[in-house]
Amino acid sequence: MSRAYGILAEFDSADGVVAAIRAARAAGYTRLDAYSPFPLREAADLLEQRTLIVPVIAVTAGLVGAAIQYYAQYWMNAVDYPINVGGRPLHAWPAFLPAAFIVGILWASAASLIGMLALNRLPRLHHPLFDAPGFERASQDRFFLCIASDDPKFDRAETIRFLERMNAGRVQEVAA
Amino acid sequence: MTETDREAPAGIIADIPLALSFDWRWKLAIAFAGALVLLLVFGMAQPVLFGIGVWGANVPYVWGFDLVNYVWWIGIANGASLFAAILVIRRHDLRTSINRFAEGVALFAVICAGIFPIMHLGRPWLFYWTFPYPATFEVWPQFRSTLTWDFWAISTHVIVTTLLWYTGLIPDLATLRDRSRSLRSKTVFGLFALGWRGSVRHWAYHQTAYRIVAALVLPLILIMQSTVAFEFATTLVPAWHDTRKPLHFVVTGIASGLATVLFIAIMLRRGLSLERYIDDEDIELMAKLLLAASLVIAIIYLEEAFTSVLSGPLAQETLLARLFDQFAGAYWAAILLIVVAPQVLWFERARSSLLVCALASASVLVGVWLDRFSIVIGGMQGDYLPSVSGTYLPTFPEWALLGGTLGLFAGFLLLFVRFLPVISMFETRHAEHGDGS
Amino acid sequence: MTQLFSRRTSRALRAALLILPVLIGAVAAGLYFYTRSDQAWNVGVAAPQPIPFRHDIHAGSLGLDCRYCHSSVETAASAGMPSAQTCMTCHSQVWSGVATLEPLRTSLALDAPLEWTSVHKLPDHAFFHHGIHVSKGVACETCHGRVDQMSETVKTETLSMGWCLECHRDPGPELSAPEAVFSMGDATQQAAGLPEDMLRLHDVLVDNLTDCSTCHR
Amino acid sequence: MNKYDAYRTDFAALTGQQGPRLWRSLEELADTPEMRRFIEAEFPYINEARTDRRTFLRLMGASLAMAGLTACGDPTVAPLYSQPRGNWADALGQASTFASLLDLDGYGRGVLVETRNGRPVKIEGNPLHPASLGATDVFAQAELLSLYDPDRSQGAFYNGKDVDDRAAPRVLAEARAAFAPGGEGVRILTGPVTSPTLRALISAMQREYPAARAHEYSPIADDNSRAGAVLAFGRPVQAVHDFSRADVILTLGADPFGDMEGHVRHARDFADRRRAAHSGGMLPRLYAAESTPSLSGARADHRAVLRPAEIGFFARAVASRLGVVQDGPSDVHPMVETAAADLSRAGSNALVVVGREQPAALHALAYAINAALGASGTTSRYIEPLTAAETGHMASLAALAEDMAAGAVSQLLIIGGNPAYDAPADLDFADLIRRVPVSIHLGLYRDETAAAARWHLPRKHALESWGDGRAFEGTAGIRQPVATPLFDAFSDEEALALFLGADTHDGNDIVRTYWRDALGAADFEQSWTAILADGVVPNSAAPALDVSLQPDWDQQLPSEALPGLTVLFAPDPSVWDGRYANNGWLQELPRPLTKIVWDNAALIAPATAETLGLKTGDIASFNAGGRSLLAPIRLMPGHALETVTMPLGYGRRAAGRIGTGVGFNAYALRTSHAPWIATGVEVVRTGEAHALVTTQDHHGMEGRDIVRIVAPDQAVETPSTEPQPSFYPDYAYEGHAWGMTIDLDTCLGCNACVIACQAENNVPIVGRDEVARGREMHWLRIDRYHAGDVEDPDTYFQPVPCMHCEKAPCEVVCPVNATVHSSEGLNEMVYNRCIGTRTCSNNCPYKVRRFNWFDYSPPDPEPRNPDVSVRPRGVMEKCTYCVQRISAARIDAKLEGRRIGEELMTACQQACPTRAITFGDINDPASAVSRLKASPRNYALLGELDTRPRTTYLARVANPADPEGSG
Repeated sequence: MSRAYGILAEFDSADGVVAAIRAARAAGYTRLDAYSPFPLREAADLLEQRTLIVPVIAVTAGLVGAAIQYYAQYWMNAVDYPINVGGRPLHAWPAFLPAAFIVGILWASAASLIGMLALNRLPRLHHPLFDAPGFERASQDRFFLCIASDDPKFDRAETIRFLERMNAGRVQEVAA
Repeated sequence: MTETDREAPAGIIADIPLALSFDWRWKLAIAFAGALVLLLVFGMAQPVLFGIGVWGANVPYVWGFDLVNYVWWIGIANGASLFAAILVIRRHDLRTSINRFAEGVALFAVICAGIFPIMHLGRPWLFYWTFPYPATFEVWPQFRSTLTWDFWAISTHVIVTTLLWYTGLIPDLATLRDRSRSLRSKTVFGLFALGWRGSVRHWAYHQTAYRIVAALVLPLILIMQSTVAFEFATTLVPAWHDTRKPLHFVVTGIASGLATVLFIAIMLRRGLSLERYIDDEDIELMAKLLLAASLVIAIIYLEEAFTSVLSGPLAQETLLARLFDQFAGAYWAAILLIVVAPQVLWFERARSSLLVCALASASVLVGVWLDRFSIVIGGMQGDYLPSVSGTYLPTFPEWALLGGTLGLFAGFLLLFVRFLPVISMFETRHAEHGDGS
Repeated sequence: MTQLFSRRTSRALRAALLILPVLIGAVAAGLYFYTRSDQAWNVGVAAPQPIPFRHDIHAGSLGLDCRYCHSSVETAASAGMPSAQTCMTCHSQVWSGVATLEPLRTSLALDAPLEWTSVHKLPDHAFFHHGIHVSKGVACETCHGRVDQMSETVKTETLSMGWCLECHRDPGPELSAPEAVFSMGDATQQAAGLPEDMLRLHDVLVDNLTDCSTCHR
Repeated sequence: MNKYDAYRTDFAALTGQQGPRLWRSLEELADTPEMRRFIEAEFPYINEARTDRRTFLRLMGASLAMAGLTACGDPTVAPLYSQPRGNWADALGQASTFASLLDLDGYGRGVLVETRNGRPVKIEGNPLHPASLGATDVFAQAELLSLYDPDRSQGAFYNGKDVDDRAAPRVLAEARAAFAPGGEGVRILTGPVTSPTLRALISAMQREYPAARAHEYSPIADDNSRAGAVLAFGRPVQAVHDFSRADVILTLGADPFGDMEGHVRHARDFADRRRAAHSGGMLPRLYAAESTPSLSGARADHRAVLRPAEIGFFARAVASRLGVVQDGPSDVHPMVETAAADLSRAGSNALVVVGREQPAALHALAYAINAALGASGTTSRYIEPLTAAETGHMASLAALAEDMAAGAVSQLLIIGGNPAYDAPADLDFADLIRRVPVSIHLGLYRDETAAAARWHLPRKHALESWGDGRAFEGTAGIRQPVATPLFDAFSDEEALALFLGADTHDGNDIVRTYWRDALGAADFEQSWTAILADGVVPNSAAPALDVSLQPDWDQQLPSEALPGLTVLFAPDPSVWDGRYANNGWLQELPRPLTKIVWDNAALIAPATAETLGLKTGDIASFNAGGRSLLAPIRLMPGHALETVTMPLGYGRRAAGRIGTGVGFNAYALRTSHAPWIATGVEVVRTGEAHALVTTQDHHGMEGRDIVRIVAPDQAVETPSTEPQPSFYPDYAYEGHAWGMTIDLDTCLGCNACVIACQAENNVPIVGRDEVARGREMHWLRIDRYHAGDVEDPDTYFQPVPCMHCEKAPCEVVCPVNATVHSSEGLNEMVYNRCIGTRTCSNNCPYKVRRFNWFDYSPPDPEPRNPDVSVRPRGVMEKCTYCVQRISAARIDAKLEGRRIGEELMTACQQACPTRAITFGDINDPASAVSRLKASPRNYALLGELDTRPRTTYLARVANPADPEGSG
């Protein structure tokens, strides 16, 4: 048969899948991922999922955006076509700040949300897991743990047996 | 599907958009909203075809409903987003039930608001001149103008609110994708779900980004609402030339946003029988907040009166004009509806009655509109030279714009109710799973 | 559960999302350059005229002075169009019979103005004064090009506001010495001295040249 | 420089011979030695090497040639026209200015008309003309609009039916053919005739047809002063007042600055004397005793509000104090003492002026006072009557009416005028006209008289026809056409010539012939061209007559006071006697004292209104002598009690699309025996109301420092022109820095500046309803404030143009840079950039910005200044300091290698009769405006806002006599 994507085990409780993850880590599995209908903080901790990168993106983008906006205003009103407007200074920095700040926020928000999609490798409409029967309930009321086939410790039969021991519901192999 | 998952949390919510058809009440409502949208088209065609002279505006009353409605709508939008954002950041339970449609309300309101800055122009078809693009005539916008600030504020608000709202929807879209039976809706939802799988990694990034943007929305809203206030406060018009205007606008804005959210919450709860998700606790809490807001506004009104009295003859005259001159009605009615009426919410029984809460929020909404009227129109009556005088009388095309935007707002809301989950399902699961974090 | 979308669809969507901004950028760039292009401003496009008048013969081969026909160019806003009589000073002798000059003779006979089509039309809200430009050393050629080589009169510049501003922001390089203002080609080239000299020579006050009211009233 | 010029010049000279003459142009063409000197005086730069004189010659020739041209569109837009003949002006598209003459009730006011390609675009005063001295009144400005009025009569008609245009000459010839021997039953009715040519024609008629009669009528004509002269001096003479020498002036129901003939000149002389006094000297003091508030009364230092009948007593009281009469009533009014004392002190520099409403006996009394003070000869002199009607116009019309009623009139030619509308009601003139077998009306409009007459013939507008006329002091001026007639029409002279079968009926010939005879044939052409160029006939002023008081001059004043109210009739400040009823500029011009537009109202004292239970806007019914009239009330502070003032000229039934049906017709109450003052009028309130549209609702200054008043030689406290500390940088304005001062001490509130601005800047008319919505478009408005008690308040006028603030609040709020500052400190409004947010107007504390709520742009053939953009719908507009004139002046100055001098004037400044507006370069310490800004009276309006306005005001000077009467 063709190469497998991994072994997928279904649990009907969050605790179940969390326990399974803990066990799998203990058993030395490294390439595993869990799927749940709502965020599982523990699972994230167990899998050492870091998200610091997102605020970094936000801050950088925000600063860049604000800088660009501010300079654009300065360049247009004070450099490219300097016009005496009501005797106000050409480089009226207090008046240039609000828009700069607002646009900074625009960049920051856009960047962090788009960045989030990128980090999640989304959009990805096609995925092997979608072939797995019952996986549609990952978005509703079931919890899944998947051990990928490229895991060094991966052994088809062994892994299946391991997962069945986690008193999971259905355990199945997912084709790549 | 088996019995179990129909009882599954959020099942009911998901079934609303997946239902094959809606009952006559929804159809009637959307028809009515559609009719109002036609009115909006009429109201927008009038000034474009004949000139904004079709309004009651003149010199010195250069602005009429155009600005009154704008300030009202933008206040609602900002109030609603601010409310939603705070809930997210505080990780407050209320967010489970409120956020999704609160963000929706903000989005629809800002769209309604966005119509006016364009429509109020003498030459609306040239509105894009406020955007700095390299034109062959090589003239740029004037960035010292508060109107330019507002241009950026509104655009930013629309984009950020949309993004935030959509991001929140992605996991629920996945749910709909997976629950839907018809291939067509599966495909549509699937496309917009972007292939969400709900993996640990997905959730982690999703939640972080969502919180960060929510946090960014806070200052954005404050600045934006202040910018709107600056459009008045930075002018020389005696009644407007006042550093406290931003405070007034923010506070009243929050109140109107709150009122709208509460009102819509009650509508949804009754209309879609969502008692289980929008429970009495939620309603009561919002009612309390509304009461608090109205008390703060009371203080603001008093404070404004005081400072005006202390600020010398011109300020006193303009205050007297607002209180007792031709537009005094709006001022007092505003106080009655915003400050006095909500006081009934002190009583437990009142707070527990959906009807009373709905009426209270409606009264605050109308009151805030009158407050805008009294500030914008009433403010322009006191000028420096006594020779400058006149009056302002709204015309039908102006009413058409108000009614029309209300229809547009209702229409958006109805479509949202029809095709999308009005309550965040993953948050609900989260809450019911007990892992409140 | 079954796959809703194929691998290809998935890739297509990603590609689309990547290409979209590029596409938008491309369109924007396209607009940017088109609005500055000659065809957007009818540069080099001749207009139908009642008489196939040829500048290349009159101004070029015959070497008539611009001011012979455009007599008010030094004093007035409009350069002025020649009266039929002015044409007749020569054409009563030369080419007196030819059919192409029929409109001219009719105009004179019926005392009716001869209607040419302007190819250098400015919008109504822009006010231009030939006299002051010419007297400050802006040569005919600077704006109208080598008219002496045109068999059909056409625009050689866009006459966009941006184009006007180029010179109004920094007139020096565009100015010629007075004697060369009405000449064409090399003569004008050579007469263009150092910018600062030209500014001094014509005592041009630059700072009010970019005032709005200089052109819009 | 360019060898083809010679050819053109010759051609220009050729074409020049026919058409009318360019103002101050023929000198160059003639190019004689003395003219050369003149030119060098006028245009010093002309000798500088870089300008060749030929350019001038070409210019001038051009304009000459052009004058014979039909209007042909705007030259600045495509398509380009090659004119068949040498019409260089077409190519130039530049202004050519002609001197001409406009008359008001027969009295000429010299004007300069600027034309573009044969289209008049602006009217200014003729500096060489004694009745103008370069200034204009509102009517002269507005004639421009009347010229282009689409409602003008465009062809002859018979019994109301159009007939072939060429019928007109035939009609007149046929009428003549039917003349009875000796011209029995032939009658001609004209307005007041000062025109020498017209009078020559009339006397020619009387020679040829002894039995024919010529009548003159104007509803406004001043008959009483002439009758008074007969009483005082035994002969009908006309008084000419010289305010340039008057130190103390007493007006008795008169408005010498408002509606008296020569008002523009009076105002100028008065203002000049006040100005002179500001730099030391006696400040002239003005006493006004009047029933209706007037412009002169508003300017007076002392004002007595008196019922019409009381004015006579007041005058006698003053006269007795001066020893002119023995029996004077006592304690009429406290002002009697001070006025009398002041007058006697001023002696020969005193002047008493009486209004046309006052009875002949009062005029006689005034003549006697002036004589007693030794003022005759200094402040007032007497000349032969300039108009023909010795017996007075009203009597002349009455006589005609009698003949018509008796059926003694067979042919009646009505030249100009509109008697069917404006004749006194008791004559029922329209009906009389219908009874005349052959009645021919020559008129500008198909008006009420045209409808009554059998024949109507279109009349040429003054700007289209040759003619002449005399100024109020007798100086003759020539009227030359500045536009080819828009329709096939006749001038008065032409029609009369045709009617009488004179050998020529070409206006040009008629006028030339008259003046050739008058001036003598010797080098006539030479002097004639000079006269046309100047617009005036040199030293043709009427000689002063030596008159002496008759022994029995002192007649009892009529003092019968019937029960009920007294109604005063007065010419309207906007439509005069009704002739301007169809002029949109004038209809929309706020009436100086009431600020009413598009309407007239019966003015009444608040106290009287209260007793009658009336308030502003109530419609009351006025009944007298079996006639009754419905009119809306307007409370008028400072109006005499139990008295009503009714402005004439409204309630037109056939004025045109603008004027028909506007206001009420006061002529309905007027009778030929009491044309000015109707006593015993019963007033009944109807309960109906009528909304009067005004441009100003609040009349007090609410205690703010808006119009400032100082004592003579006193400075304004806190001048508020001192810049306050500011965060903003100070922009240096090298080169020019334009600024303006408006002298509230000499401003009379006459509106000339407002309408001049409207004409210069293509300011549209928006109509009654839009004004009611507060959307009037005037770039320059005149605020009018009342101060003091409502019985007799002080009245102040304050013209408010754009202040061109250096720290302009309007600019900083514009999101698209549509209103910005120029390098010369102008607050520029860029219409084509404006998107119409209206925030600028919001942020303008002076509210001088105007918005195009609809498409107000005037349709052709409105007079249009090609140098000023016509503003589209949805954009803001405002005063630009006439930036188009600044640009033109700058370009001319550069082309001629000189600096811009004082020749640069804004339209308002140029029109102002009192020179109250001064504009110029505040960077040039020598400029008039800089000197005035240094005055201690200089202050900035709302200066406390630190907007640093470039337009500042000079405080008004209050100059009351102190109680001791020591002057």
